[in-house]
Amino acid sequence: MTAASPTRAASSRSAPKRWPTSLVLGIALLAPLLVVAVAGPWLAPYPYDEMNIMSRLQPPGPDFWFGTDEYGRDVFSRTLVGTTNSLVMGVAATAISLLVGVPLGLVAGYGRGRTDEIIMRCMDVLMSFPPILLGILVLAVTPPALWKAVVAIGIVYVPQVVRLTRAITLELMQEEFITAARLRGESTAYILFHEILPNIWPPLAVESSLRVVFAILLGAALSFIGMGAQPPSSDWGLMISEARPFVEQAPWIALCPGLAMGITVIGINLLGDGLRAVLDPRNTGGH
Amino acid sequence: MTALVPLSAAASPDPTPATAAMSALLEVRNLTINYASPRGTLRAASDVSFAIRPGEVMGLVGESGSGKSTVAMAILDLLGEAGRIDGGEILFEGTDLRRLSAGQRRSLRGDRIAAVFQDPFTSLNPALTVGRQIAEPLVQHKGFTPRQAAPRVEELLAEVGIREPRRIAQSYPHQLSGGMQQRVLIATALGCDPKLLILDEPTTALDVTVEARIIELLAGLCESHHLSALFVSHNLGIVNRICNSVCVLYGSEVVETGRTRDVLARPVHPYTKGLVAALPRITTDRRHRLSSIPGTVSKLSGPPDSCVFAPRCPFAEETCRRLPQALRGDAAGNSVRCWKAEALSGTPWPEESTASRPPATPPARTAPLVQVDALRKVFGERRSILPWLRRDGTVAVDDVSFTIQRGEVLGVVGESGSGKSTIGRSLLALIEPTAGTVLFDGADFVKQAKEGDRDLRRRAQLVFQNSAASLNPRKTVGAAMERPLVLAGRQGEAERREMIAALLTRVGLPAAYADRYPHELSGGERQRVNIARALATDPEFVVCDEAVSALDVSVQANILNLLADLRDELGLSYLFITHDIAVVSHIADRVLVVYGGTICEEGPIGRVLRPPYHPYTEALLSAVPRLSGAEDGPEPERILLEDSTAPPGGGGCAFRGRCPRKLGTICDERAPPVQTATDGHRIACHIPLAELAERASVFPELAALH
Amino acid sequence: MLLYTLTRLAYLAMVLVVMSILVFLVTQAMPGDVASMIAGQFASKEVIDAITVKLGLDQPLIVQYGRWAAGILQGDLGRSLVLEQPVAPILMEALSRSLVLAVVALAVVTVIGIGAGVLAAVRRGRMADQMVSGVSYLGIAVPDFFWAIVLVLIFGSYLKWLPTGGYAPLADGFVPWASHLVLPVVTLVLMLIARIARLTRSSMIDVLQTNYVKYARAKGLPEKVVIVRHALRNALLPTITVLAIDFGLILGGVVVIETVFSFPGMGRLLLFAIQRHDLPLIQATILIISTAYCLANLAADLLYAFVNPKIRHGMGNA
Amino acid sequence: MVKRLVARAVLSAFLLSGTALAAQAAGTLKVAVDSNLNTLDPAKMKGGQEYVAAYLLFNGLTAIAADMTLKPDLAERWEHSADLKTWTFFLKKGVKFHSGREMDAEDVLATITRIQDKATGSTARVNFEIVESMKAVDSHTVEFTLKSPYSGFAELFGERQARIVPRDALDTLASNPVGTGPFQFVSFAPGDRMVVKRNPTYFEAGLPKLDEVVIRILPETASQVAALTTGELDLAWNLPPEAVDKVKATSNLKAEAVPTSTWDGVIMNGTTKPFDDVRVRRAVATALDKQAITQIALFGYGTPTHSPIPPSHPYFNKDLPIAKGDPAAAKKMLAEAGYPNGFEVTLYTPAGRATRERLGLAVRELLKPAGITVNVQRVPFDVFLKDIEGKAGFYIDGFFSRPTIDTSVYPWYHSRGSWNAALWNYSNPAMDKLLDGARQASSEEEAKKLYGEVQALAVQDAPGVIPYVINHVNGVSARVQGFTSHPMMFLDLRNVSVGQ
Repeated sequence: MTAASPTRAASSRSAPKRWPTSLVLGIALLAPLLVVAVAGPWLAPYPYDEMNIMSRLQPPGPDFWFGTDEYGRDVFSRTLVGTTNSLVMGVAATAISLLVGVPLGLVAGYGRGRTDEIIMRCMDVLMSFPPILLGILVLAVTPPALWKAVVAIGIVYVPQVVRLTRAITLELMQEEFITAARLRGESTAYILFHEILPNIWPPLAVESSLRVVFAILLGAALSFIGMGAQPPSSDWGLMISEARPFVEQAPWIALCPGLAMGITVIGINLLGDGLRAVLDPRNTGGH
Repeated sequence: MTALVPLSAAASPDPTPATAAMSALLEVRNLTINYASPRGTLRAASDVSFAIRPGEVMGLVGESGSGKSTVAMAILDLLGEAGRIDGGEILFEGTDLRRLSAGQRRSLRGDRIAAVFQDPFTSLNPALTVGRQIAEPLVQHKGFTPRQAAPRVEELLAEVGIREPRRIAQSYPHQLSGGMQQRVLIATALGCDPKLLILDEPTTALDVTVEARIIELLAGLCESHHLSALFVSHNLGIVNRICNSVCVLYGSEVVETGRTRDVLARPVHPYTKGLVAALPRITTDRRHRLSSIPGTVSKLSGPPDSCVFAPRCPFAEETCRRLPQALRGDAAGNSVRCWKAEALSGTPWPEESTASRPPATPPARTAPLVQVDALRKVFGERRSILPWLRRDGTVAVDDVSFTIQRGEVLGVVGESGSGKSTIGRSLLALIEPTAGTVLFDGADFVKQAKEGDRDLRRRAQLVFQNSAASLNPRKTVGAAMERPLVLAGRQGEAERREMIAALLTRVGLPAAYADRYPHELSGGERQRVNIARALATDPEFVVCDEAVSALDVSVQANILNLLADLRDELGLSYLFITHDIAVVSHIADRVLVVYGGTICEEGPIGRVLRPPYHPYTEALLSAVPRLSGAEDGPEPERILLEDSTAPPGGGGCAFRGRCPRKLGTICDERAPPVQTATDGHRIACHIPLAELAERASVFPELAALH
Repeated sequence: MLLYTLTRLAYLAMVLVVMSILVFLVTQAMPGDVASMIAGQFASKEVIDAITVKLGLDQPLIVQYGRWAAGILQGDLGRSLVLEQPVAPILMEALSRSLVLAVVALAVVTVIGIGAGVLAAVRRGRMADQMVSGVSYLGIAVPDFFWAIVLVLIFGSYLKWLPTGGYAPLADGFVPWASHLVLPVVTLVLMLIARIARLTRSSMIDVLQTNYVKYARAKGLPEKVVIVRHALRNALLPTITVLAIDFGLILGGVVVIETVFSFPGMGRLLLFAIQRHDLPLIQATILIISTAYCLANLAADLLYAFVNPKIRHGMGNA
Repeated sequence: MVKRLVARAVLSAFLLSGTALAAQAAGTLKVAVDSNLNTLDPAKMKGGQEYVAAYLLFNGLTAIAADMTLKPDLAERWEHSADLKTWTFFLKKGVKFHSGREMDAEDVLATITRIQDKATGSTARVNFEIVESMKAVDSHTVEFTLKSPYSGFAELFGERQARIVPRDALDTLASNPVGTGPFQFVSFAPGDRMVVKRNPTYFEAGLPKLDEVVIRILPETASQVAALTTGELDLAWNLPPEAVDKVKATSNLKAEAVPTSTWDGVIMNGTTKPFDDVRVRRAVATALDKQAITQIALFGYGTPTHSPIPPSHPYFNKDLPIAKGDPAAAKKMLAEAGYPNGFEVTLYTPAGRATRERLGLAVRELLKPAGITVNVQRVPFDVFLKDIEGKAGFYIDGFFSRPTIDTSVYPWYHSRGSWNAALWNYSNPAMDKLLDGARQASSEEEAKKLYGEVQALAVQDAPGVIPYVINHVNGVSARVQGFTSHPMMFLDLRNVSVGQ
């Protein structure tokens, strides 16, 4: 401790914190998406599955802002309605990973020894499958459906969450305030949920935002190969997949969901970067 | 002391200082450095001036945040992106470094100006052999090829006292001990025959016996190579040991500079006075209250508009708070930044009141509060189905027994790896001992704690070293203190709030701090909160694990006083774990000296400080840097140990590997016998007591005291 | 280092055993069954039963697993029910093609990604940094199959510069071979590079703030030497890990990209096997993919250990 | 090193144009098929792309020509007894397998025996159930005795699976097929390509003209079309309808189209509710606009029809109307059947068959106005085979062209028809009588009349809706000479050559 090190200087509570640009941008991108996700079916100019065979493969125009697909369905409306799908898929899958992974990680990190060994070896087995393979495997066992894809993706990312939670828990276990709690004779549950958990949330929140992105992309990939959302639903991955044969005549069918996905992913990434900057000032970049 | 003239005012137009500058190797003039931070510009150095003549070693002294490292980095042109030099000159051999191009400055670095940093482990690249790292400046500045550099590297390593230079050159940093690593850094710095060394806290990360060796080495090298050095340190004892002159920084300003002997023996500036007074000394009466400097360093934003020290200065007047101070020099070359310097000359730093302090009474001989018997802890033992993963583990604590009486302070002194923290934590059942028992008030602590005996938990508490890490960053001070109360069965919320307020007041903090978060407090304040939290359960016994080690001297004195007060008022017993013999001699009744997990010596502090010494104790005591000089008499011969190596394990004496007085194979083969001198003073050594008693006292001055 | 390797290999073996059981059970649980798949549409029950007996599918699971595992230990991955050929050569061929894809893609990613990451870290907060992060955002923002489609559209359909699908063996000549690889590789690079660049950037920034980099500067070393010799060397550790894992991923088949580009690698083989319900092929493919993935992970750890002298020289244990 | 290689690869790939890429040995035809060949053993083949291989490597005793007439192939000629129960085939002499051995009667017997063996699992097995016994009269004469009279027996040997294979190489057929065909096997890399080369000892003199054929597996239509345009491919077999326009619009490409009897159907299982009521089935049939469906599912590359007998066939009943889609009438019929408010039903479609998936969605859309709510569910093909076909109530299925009218109709509509029970469980004695009668019809006229009635009854009873037959389209480069599309979707390359 020598020179004034202002970067690490304790930030005062009274001093207003400037929101990082990435956070502001991320929220700006995601807020409309959330609105769309909730109100998509009402905002859409057409029902997402209404076919209009007379105007199939129409280019974008006043009637159909992003054109129509091979059934004459309005691409824009389908993309809007698909927002819910994608976001729910991302968030729900992440929620599953967290619900399963965080307690396991806590227990492994806190219990150490045998418990830790068993949990982590199980995770090793899960992690020995590449994510998409695991997803495919889970979906191959049962007829594909969207909710199954969500569960599959959730399971795929459990090991990562467990590892992260465990790593932070192990790190926190070295912290003296945990020692202080043990010294007071606090119960294991209290230490886990009142001392450790609040300190796990910030990095976990950052991680979760990344997980949501991965989940959305993996979900789209599964739908793309026909193992996720099923037609005629308007999942973005499925839409892009269905657009493939027509992509030369009617690139807009793929473009619109592609753009929507880009905005979503960039938005969540920015949000994650922003959260990282706010919650975890030590970290400098993302991976 | 003659009349002081303003130094900075006379600086540039007058040719005399300019010629003085010509003779100086390095002259820093009116250097002002600011840091850009999200919340505005922070001052790191303002109007800093000093000069180092060839062959001179200057100490740059100050507490955290004083700006001393910033100045050192500015000389090296390594301020980083946030730091900006806003004014002044850095003259090296008469050339202003700021006027040179970045490339020219770089070519000076590592060649004419070399550096050694604080933490040798982090300063060495983990991925490269040390030989390669030592060779780099040679290749860069002297045109060596790596092959040509090799013999020179070995030469350098030999010069810094490394025995097997060839082998060490091929090692990676993590394979070396801390002392060796620091020697490697010093060898790197010496490579190009520099004129000036920038030593940035070069020994702070090291154990005291290692530190002593490194200081010895540096002093020798400066002498033999006729090197100049800027020695940045917070440790006045070391500065006193190695520096010809000293420059004291406070709040980004030079408050006093001059010859070391003058400044440390007869400080003029109030801050220097306070700093010297706050230093715990082995020779002071352990019941004596330490002087301390109240308050904390104020925030340094904007240009100075008053004396920076005024808010904490007991001599401050209205003028001090209105006018910034100028540095004024005297004929002897000493200068000070205080307009009252002459008036205060001879006035000591005010003593803390000792009125409330009862005289030291020997603890009552009742049943001991804590009784430790044959404690043993082995770490890292592994069982595995893979045979090559099975591991015996390392013995951290081996067969340690001692007792603590009610109201007694037992100090545990040792260097890193001595097992002292393990002892403390085993006592509180935070670590489960491999063998042995811990009785607390007659009850088996480990067993009871395992069974969830909260009352026992309540009665024994811990104060940590790292004041920041021991508080949950997501909880307010009040919330952190509330839990022990809840667990202790205090149901009423209002009652709890009241108790928290009382506790905070008790440790000298405003009750409003209950609503603050840990990161909003200074280190000293957080340590007070830690103490308050420990007190919340109304304990009888507190383990203080390096509780003051991370604090600046002035704050450390505060906390030590507080702990002493609490002991006296509440009748607490402490197990006081520290590496700092001065601190322990100040607060402890009895001391355990531990090495390699075993107790070498045990006894009342007054006995342990005097012969007979265990050879390790003797070396440890002699290594302690002190503000000796005129006041304390001539400095005795130092006993220098080999760089620390891992204790050899197996039977025999744990210290045998470094013992300067090793007898022979007996030390390797048999555990040393415990010999009792007097008064519960016990020494575990094969050397007979009588022979041990023949050694001269490390602190001859103590003889006069008793 | 040797002990470390042995330990990791032992763990790998354990993981693989558990995994093989899991794979076997999961594939058994798949709906539809092999016999009726082979018998095809409108097959009668006797036909299906006959095939079931012929394939030994009527025996208890444990026996089937035992037979399968024993075969694998002897290097026999079984016979594809649909293709009626031994699985091993089919797998090896697909694996070799995936290997080509992985090597080429990662070579590109390594060079460009690390370069961009270092550039961004060194010029942190400036133009170059912004550009790198902008481009990397683009890379990760849209799914790989979208890029694939866009690339097919541009280079295949409009510009007609490159073949948009399939694979040409090197025997057909270098140009056809290489030209078939360009689009899948570019897509993979787009997908992977963002992560590598961002990871390199962040670990580079961390390393640039370390004391040893500061000390290297204090030695008067030129910035280039500081960055390459002192910073990059250490900053690459996490990047190496990710690269190795990515390598395993590609080796195990990038289903989506292989689909879009009709690239006959491991991913499409697996999809084919699943669609045809060819159990031996599914099982062997998954086993090989996972083993490749695990080995890549292992390689990542070993490489990490090797580059990191702290582990290489003793301190590391599992 | 690797880096430099890659750099060179990327560079040259960008510099080279498509024509340079196409530089290949003359006489090599590069064909794309859309899906992997599962097996090279003709008895076990099930998919169109496999039949492509079958016709390159093997021959049958008879062959169905592009004009749908039956021609001799390995059999020089054949004759049958008056009661249509004894059939004798006289084999060509001197026909050699690729292995060099001459093909003889024993090979024919081995081939048919193998198909008849249940363990082989050949889909052609049902065809040969009619065979009572067979024997080799001499080395080049085979005689079959049938259980019942069957006029179309010779056509069965033009069937896809009934390729004559060497009796001494039965076990290695899947991986190393040996036949008598115009081309002989070189290599097969599953998922990637199959290579065959000219059979120098082919029995038709001067044929084939090509030196080599490479069949590449390129599932992506876009890739196929792009590769056709750049000259990397010469022929894309069985283009999906959505790609046809693009090929037509490209100057150096031709879209060779031919109507087939391959049909898709909306199956209504008569043993499940509500389709056990003929009025419901009729209502569904009435509600569906076949022209619209053809547009949606096939982009117009097909012909609306009413039964498995294709409109191009002389037996096609032109008097039957083709449904134009009348939701109001359908609603009325539903009301009569007791569904005044319609009903909700799940329609299963096999995954991965785009045309059938589109058909399913079209049905869903077109039944909406009639008050029928359809939930479309896509199932993987293996699940479809196991759990849907013949079991589910409402699903989309489809069938390839059959060589004869009898094999095209009888198995589906006769109550004892082999595929009836596994499809729609349709049973009507009147229909059985018509079909049995047609089998023994003594004249073309009689057959035509009887089949006309079959069609009328099929439409009336509506066990399923057959909306269209598909056009088979091949995308062909202008350089390819002598190629015509075959209505059976065979790929006949004997007369094909590649120009420059």
